[in-house]
Amino acid sequence: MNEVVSFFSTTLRLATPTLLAALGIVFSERAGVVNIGTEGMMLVGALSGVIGSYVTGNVWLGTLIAIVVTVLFAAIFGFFTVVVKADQTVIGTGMNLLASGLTITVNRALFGASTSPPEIDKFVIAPIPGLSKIPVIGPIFFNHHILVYLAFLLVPIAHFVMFRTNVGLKVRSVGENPKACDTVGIRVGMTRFLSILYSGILAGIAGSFVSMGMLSFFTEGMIAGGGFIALAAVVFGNYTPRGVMFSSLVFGASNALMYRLQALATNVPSQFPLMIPYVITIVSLCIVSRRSNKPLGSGKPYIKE
Amino acid sequence: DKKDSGSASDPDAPKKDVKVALILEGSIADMSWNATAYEGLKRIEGLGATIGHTENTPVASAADAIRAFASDGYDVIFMSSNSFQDVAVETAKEFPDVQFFLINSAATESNIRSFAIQDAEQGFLMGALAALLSVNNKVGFIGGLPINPIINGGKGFEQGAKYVNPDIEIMSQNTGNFDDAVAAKELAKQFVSEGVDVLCPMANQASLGVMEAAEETGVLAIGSGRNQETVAPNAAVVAIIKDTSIAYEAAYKSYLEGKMPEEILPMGAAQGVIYIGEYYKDDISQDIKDKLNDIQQKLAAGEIKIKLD
Amino acid sequence: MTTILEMRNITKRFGPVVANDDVSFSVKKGEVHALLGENGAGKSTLMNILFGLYEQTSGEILYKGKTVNIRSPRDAIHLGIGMVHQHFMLIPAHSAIENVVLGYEGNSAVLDLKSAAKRFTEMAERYHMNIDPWELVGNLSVGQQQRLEILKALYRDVETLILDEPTAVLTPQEVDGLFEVIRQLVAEGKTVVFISHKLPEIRAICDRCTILRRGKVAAAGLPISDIKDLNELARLMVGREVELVTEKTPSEPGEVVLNVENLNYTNDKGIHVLKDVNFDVRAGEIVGICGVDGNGQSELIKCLTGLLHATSGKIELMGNDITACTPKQVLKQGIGHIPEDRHAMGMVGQMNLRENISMVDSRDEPYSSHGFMHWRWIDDHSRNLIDKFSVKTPSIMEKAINLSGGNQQKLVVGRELSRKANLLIAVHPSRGLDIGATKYIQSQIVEARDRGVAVLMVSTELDEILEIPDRVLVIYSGRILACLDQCDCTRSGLGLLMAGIEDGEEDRPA
Amino acid sequence: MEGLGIKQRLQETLKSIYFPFVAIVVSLLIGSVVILATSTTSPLTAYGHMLKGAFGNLAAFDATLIKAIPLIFTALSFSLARRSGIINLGAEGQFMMGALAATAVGVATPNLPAIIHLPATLLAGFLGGALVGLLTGVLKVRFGASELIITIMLNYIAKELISFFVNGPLMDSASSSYPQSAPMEPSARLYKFIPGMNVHTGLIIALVFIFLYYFFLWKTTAGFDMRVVGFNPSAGEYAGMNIGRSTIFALFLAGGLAGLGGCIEIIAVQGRLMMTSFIVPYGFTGIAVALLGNLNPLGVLFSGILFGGLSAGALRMEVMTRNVSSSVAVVIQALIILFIAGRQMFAIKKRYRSRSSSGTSAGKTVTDEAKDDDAPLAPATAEEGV
Ligand SMILES: Nc1ncnc2c1ncn2[C@@H]1O[C@H](COP(=O)(O)OP(=O)(O)OP(=O)(O)O)[C@@H](O)[C@H]1O
Ligand SMILES: Nc1ncnc2c1ncn2[C@@H]1O[C@H](COP(=O)(O)OP(=O)(O)OP(=O)(O)O)[C@@H](O)[C@H]1O
Ligand SMILES: [Mg+2]
Ligand SMILES: [Mg+2]
Repeated sequence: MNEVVSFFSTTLRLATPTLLAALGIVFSERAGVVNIGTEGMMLVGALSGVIGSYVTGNVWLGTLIAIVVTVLFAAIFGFFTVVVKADQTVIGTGMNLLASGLTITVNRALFGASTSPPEIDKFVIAPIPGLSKIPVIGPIFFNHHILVYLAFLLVPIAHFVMFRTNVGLKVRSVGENPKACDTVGIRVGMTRFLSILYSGILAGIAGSFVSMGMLSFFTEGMIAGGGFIALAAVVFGNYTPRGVMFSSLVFGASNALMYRLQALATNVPSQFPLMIPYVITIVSLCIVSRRSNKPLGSGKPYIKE
Repeated sequence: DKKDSGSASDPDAPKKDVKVALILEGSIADMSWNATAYEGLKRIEGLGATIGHTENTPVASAADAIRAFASDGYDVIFMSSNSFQDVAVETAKEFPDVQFFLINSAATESNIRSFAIQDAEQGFLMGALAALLSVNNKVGFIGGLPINPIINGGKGFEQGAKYVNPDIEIMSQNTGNFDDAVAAKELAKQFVSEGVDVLCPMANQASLGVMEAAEETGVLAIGSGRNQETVAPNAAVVAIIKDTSIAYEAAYKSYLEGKMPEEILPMGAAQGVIYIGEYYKDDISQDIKDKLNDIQQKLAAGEIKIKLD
Repeated sequence: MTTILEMRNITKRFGPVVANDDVSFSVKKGEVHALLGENGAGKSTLMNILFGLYEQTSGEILYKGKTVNIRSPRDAIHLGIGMVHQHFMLIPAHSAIENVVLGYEGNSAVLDLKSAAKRFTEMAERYHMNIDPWELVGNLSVGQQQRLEILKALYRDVETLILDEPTAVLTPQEVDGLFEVIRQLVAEGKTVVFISHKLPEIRAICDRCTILRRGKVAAAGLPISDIKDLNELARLMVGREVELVTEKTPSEPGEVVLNVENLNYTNDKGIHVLKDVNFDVRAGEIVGICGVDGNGQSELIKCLTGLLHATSGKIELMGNDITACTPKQVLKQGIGHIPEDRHAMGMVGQMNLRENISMVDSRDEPYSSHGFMHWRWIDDHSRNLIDKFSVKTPSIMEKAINLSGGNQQKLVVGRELSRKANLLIAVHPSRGLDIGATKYIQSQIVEARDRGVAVLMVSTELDEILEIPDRVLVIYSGRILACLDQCDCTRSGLGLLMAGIEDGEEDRPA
Repeated sequence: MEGLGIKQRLQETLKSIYFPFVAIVVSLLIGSVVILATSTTSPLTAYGHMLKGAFGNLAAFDATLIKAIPLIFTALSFSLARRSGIINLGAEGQFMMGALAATAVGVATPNLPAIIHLPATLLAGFLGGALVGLLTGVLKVRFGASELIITIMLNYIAKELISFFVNGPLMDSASSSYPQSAPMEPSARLYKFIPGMNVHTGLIIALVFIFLYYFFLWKTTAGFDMRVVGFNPSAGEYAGMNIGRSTIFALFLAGGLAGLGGCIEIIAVQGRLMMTSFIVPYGFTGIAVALLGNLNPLGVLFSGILFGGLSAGALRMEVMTRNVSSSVAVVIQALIILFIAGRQMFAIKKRYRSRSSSGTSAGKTVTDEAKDDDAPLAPATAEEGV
């Protein structure tokens, strides 16, 4: 029984950073921006969160600082891709490199190279009074960090914004056909820039959840591919918030399963359990693949005559 | 010009200004292998040498690194990973009067000396202590990237645990990398849910994840390097330290004295490279501590042999 | 009447190309002003500059007497200028209504598409241009998309409306509807700039016209009444006399080339688009299919060319069954195909002209042999083709997308006409072409017929239908309503049939 | 290009030199702030070393070339796929699998004549990558699964496979149980070929494949069809091309190119397959190289060399200046990538506006021989998609 419980609650926990980041990317992707740089943004968020929490002694202020810093970082990405109209993928790759270099440099400058990580205020499990007491359901759904609840609450909101509001329509259209948007008076560049900043906000939160929720410290390169997984989650989720939630959960579950198997089958070479999440993703992708919502203008800068 | 290479050696250093370089495959912030290697370099600096290093150096760049250092007049070059062996042997030929030290390698050419860190002994001590501490007779070892030190550490761990308690249950897995502390932590939690009550990480910086898991799940943890305990104030028992810095210093001294043995220098408990750190918890029975010290002596004295394949 | 809009000495360069050369253009408030010129004369460019899509290289714009700096359509819109673009500015992935309200200033933060749809539908009905507001634009026919574009512009009430070839794909009824609209607008004191290549339309609706010739002004503010006939207009646009009559001997049909039997097609949404279609096309005759856009023409052609597969029935080409063939196999049988939508299908915008010309036959001699392209031959071939069909371009290395749309059309038509084929399928062959080009293309088609090619021509242009084909099939909601010999065709008769009203004079196909 | 006159061509060339130059200067200026903030070394000395390490002398250029070779292959892999309308993020994994396959062949059969062994090994390397590409292609075409994800996932799987093989089946029995393969047989290796330089014959292979890439895409019908499909699939279909086959074939070749790169890296540079053979993200760097080179053959060659120089130079800077740490070197590399990619920002007078050259007019690489065709990805108005 509590096997099941721990499996599902682990799933939710592991799905959260992917979901947070992906909920940001889904908007920038819809706006026609391919953000390979998410990995770097999360890394920046992870470090700045820890620094913030260390300085202010408050994990929430830390997260706030993480958001601000990551948004600034995202603004660089926006500047190069939207204003300068440079190639998004190259810039994204560059941003990842920049992030790994900067985080290492700053982290060592502040806390030294090989010393113990600083004591920081971290997110604590926040059981929802009452609900968390319900057997099975409670521990699975209502016994998590606040950011876990937040991430999942954000899904319907994001869905509403994307498909019911004027802003959402603009974002979706700018990615499909920027020229058409231009002809109806939409500021294509502005729209894209803002959605990049927005994805920065969420990447920042996602990063600080990794460094202050799932862990309580920063180590070099700790995102370890999480950004790319989030990117995959968006494509896998077919560019909708709901879909993104689904795919994040698939990733979460297959990772939970992987750890489970690693623990159970300690005699099997570790590499095989480690492959499971990726295999599962490919397989389920082949099963569920349908008409893609990939924006037509995706990845292309909009250049006027 | 060499002025910019900011010579840190004080003017009245004992010998002529020796220049010592260290080429690291990983990051000096990994709280273990590379970190202690870097400490070693610092110790050597303390002996009056001018030092230089490169981190995160991929095999593909090792040759360039060697050439760069050698052509900049470095006298001694340490290579911190067995991945570098082939490249080093190749490139060393180009610089006959530079002395090379390879860690965990079998090469002993004219200007190459190798020393083998006894990672297995560290694992053995961790395993033994874990077995001594375990209440439900189930201990867990979590490695990172399955490279040589980690694999041997794992082998040592099993034999160490069995040594004190032949019918102990052992769980041992590698997370596949040193960066992903989350993966290490989640795996550790799974171990605990399987009944493991003593966790032993050997995954560089990712080890922190394991320590934290122990703290959260209220089991014990044995560190594999300094600074890992801070995230687990209640869980951390002690760290079995593999202080390669001592190895480096020893190697350098032997170079200064100009008497370097042909054969591969083993670096383990005997050389004081692998030792038991100071206990973080005071509720560890003296009896256990004695047993462990005894094991360490046996390892040092070579009375315990660890099988590596 | 006061001058509302004045463009002074506008020059626009695209690299080497001078699209507008010191053009001055002025429009009076409340008039319908025609902007005329050959393909590539610079009409769209000029209007795109006025609308802020392009930035002029030099020259200034006055609106209501004030110099204005229009740097983006946003600015133009704020000035009260609206534009219907020649190439649709629509988002296929969105519903019609989403496309309409997109960027509309009056939108509330949370969209109320329902009431928007209501307003839209009322408007559409008023102008006889019905479209289901909830349908995905991707599923709309080209004609419907054109209507949507117009309605989109009207949804925002504008002071000055630019219409860049709005009628190219509309049926006579729809054109009348549009003229209704234009008259209403003018009555409300609004101003309209109208681009078209069709003199009757211009006569019907415009007051004055400005004529561009190779980017320069050939005539400014000329009253329409001064233009006596097509030849005169053509002379003004081209600068010399042009031959405008396609002389055409009666056809002598040979053996059956294409034979279609009980063809049925039901699309993935379960709609029965083609119903028991029967007809044949013989060597040396031109069969025209006329009908309101969206009555199954597109699907029929797709079935014939292997891009779609019929649900039932049989298609025979030169006696062998091609019902289940892939496009490649069909092409092998010798089909030339001028597709409905040149941008989506006919060409690759980002590739240069010679590559676009080799596209269809790349795998065959003399374009290539043993898997290697013969660029030297292709270059010569391309230059000839470009001269022959007078495609206006700086070089065969120019990207297709940089051609004027009309020239893009010439490119595609030219390519398909110069391929050796037994059957030529021509969908809206003269769409967006100026008079001269239209006549030339038509004569080329007739020539192909005389060479013994069987031609199947789809068109919404009554004039074209009345002039070119030897036989005319009228298609309505997926059914062939009638098969008439050209001599039996009358404007009114066809008009009624296209509207689905079957009366007297038609004889059912056997 | 017929379209442009001599004057404009001159402009193009000047631009193509001017822009990257300013870009590098600016990024170095910003980088120097980081250097000053984190070390006692003067930026000038640091950069001096960097430049020397990259192109300073024959030895430096030697190192640069060696580093450029694998990047050229992964870049060609990405470019070929991109030209066919596919985004291949899988060069990473294809590179590894190529290396793995090559190792299997390279160690398996001792005392085989090089004439047989070497080609066999190279072929294995190509196929190792190509099969991964093929798998991707089939999944994409058969199930409509996005190649983006499949390739990313296969990268991770490849990493684990390497780990498994060097710890298991391919582990060198001789080397006291290190997780690494046995050294490549001498008959399966590539060697130095220029006296006094360490660069190996892989360079020649790379140049050959750059030419083949050009020749295939622009001179053969198969390549031409691929480009048509890449730009506009429905046009390709209309023209009777088989989209599915083109896609699969493109991914097969792309995978093969990356695989060959991996193979060469092992048999020429690293000598044996190791756990740590692939800490460098050859695949992802290749993407940047490809796009910086506008997916053009010469573009790829030169941006490959630029990137090779970056890492060689960064290493030397780290070595020669004790306290400019590797992470700072990384930051500087990143800045250079960003500013070179965004070099059109330095346009003095506003770009002359024509679609054929819009955006890319300034965006052409140092090397771009102004070939009048942008990749599908290269700036183009959305019209292209509609
Ligand atoms: N973006 C562009 N880049 C290069 N040349 C262009 C571009 N846009 C238009 N041109 C050229 O400018 C000239 C005028 O084009 P324009 O579209 O204004 O002609 P037009 O009068 O609209 O022709 P049509 O009747 O076919 O619409 C043409 O020669 C065209 O090739
Ligand atoms: N997105 C685009 N990219 C490149 N060129 C374009 C684009 N949109 C339009 N053009 C070209 O710009 C010019 C003006 O645009 P427009 O869409 O009005 O074409 P047009 O020449 O009027 O087409 P048509 O022949 O149908 O009348 C044309 O040459 C057109 O081909
Ligand atoms: Mg036009
Ligand atoms: Mg036109």
